[in-house]
Amino acid sequence: MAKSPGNISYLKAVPDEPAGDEFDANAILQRRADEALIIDVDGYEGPLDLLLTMARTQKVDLMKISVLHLAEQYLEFVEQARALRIELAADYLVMAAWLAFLKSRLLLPPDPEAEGPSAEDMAAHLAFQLERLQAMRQAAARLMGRDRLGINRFQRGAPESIARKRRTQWQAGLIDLMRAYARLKTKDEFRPYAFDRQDVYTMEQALDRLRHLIGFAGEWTQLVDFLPDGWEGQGKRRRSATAATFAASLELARQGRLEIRQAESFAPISFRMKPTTERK
Amino acid sequence: MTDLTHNDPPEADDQPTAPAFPPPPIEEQERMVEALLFASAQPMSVRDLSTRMPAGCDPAEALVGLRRRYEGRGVSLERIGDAYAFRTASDMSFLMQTETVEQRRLSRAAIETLAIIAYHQPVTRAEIEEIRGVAVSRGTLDQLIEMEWVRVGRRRMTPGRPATFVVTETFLDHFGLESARDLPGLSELRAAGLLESRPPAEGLMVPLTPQPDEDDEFSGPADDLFEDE
Amino acid sequence: MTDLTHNDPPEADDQPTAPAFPPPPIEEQERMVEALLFASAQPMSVRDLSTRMPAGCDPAEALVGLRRRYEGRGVSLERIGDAYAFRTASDMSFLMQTETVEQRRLSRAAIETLAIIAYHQPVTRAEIEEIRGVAVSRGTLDQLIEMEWVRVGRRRMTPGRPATFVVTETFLDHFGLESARDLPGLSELRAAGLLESRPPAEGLMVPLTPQPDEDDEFSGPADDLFEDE
Repeated sequence: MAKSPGNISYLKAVPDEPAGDEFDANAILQRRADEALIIDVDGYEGPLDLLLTMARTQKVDLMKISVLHLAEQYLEFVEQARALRIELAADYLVMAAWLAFLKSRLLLPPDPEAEGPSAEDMAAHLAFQLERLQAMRQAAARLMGRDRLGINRFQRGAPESIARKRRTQWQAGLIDLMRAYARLKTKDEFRPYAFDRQDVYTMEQALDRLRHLIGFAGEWTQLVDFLPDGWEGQGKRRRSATAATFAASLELARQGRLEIRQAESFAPISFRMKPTTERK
Repeated sequence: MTDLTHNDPPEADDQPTAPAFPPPPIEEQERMVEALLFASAQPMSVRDLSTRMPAGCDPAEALVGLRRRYEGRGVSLERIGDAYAFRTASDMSFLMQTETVEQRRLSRAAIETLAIIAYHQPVTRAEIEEIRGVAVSRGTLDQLIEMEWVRVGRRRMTPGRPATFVVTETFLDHFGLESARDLPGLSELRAAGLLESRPPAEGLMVPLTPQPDEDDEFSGPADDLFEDE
Repeated sequence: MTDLTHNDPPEADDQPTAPAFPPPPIEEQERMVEALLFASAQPMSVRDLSTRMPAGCDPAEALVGLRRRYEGRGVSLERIGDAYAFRTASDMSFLMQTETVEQRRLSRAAIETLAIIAYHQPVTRAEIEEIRGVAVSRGTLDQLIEMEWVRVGRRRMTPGRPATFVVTETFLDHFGLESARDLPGLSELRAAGLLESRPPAEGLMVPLTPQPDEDDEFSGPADDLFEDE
């Protein structure tokens, strides 16, 4: 862009730089700065930032700036931008409208009927805002200039890590032990296998045997004859086998495959296969 | 930073009220604090220390003696908010080129936003925008939060319950501040009235328009500005 | 760095020939060494130190003074090979670990296995499995052994010579028993309401598996507990 923005004398490239003394160099710098500004309004952080930059060209304490003059400067800037067909962001235009209003209020004699803040209040608040923004910028600079960690101050280069040990403490009391054992013993009562398997003849075993043998027992045959080899003697083994066989016979009778007969109490028990003709 | 008091005695809830053994002598406690703080790169609070030390110890008292011992040394015992850490003395920085940590570049907006949060905390986003005269982009705050220099504080009890922002202990550590009260020039700024909550009168607000790329609920100058906590 | 030109006093890293400025006082050099060693991630040799310090400094001498200064402190200046570093004093190492104690209940498998061993010791794994009716995982026994509540006893003089398990003194301590004989018997369990009152299976008195070689007519809490080593 070769267009010169003309005589916008208040704009400077770097807000913090004091105005140069040499006339020529300054003029060139000034023009470049003006171009840069107009072309890149985005370089300013909004209208307040631009106003602050303008205010600082007044070279007075911010609290004593002429808000009227500032408003005029800003409005002139907006006009110049328009003349150069540069589109300004909406907020710059809103600010321009507000400043135009402020300017008119400042120029006219105060209207005693008017409501709301006086023009002086508005101007004072704008000055306050500019001063506050300026103060925050200076504070930011002072903050960044402090002795910073990792730049001027350092933490321990080889920190020693804290070892984390996890220890598990198992909880179990005598009562837990007793309960566990009691549970096992209670379970045992329903699980005769658990002890002395050798002397127990189970109903399952007896059922298997009976199912197989009953086919051959067309005639009444005594229970003892069904006892397996090695279980017909006396004592625990015989009692277990007898009980299991009897229980198995009851099961088969319930299924309708076998008949049971006993002449009288304590008389021998006999079985035979249920005749097929009577089956339904 | 809600509470910057210290000197809290060892937390009662962690300490058995009547320790079975008398606590170690204070010189020994100083050694323990010295070892613990030396070992840790991060600041440790009195509470952190006391949970690590034997019952009945008084790390706050040990810290007083230890701090004195390191006065004028090549490393100093710094207080950072409620916590303490050893840091190299700042006048030794000229020796430390090799240790210098590459700092993340912060935009001008980020630096200004950080300063505003530090000096005005707790401060809402709308207030930051009012001070800067420009909308604060989400990314700026995100960056400061990600760096753990800023965190979200309590919500304001005003319409909309806006979140506030405050600076963190990491911020204090980074800038070598004992507390947010020690920010440079804080009292002068306050005396000049520049940190005051000055409610802008009606029609007096300098206009502020939202950035178009901003998705959130930003609604121009909010009416909840300048509320005191 | 092949060419050792001087005339640049602060940079003459190897040959401090006639420095332009007198070296800093030794106390200041101590501070420098202190800061450098503190901030360094690695131990530093005298040579490392002298390249970082101003010309004319004598880090070796500063180290002597600094080392003395840290004698008996919570951290000490240690020599590691030909380099130096700060380390936590060795008697402070207990502070450098946090132990979290986790209370956990024994699994059902573990407590049952333990109960069987306590009541039936010495007992083989096969016997435990027979009583529990399920396989005992290696992990369960390992856990009990690791807890030092169970140890391996003598081997059975039966085919395969299986190992037996017995309970330990630690077990007795934990459960407040003088001997395994003090374990409450079945009648006491029943009196305590822990066993249902139906007629007990005579299981407790019955040998688990026939042990032809061993005349262990098992008689409740065994008589032969704590076989001598």
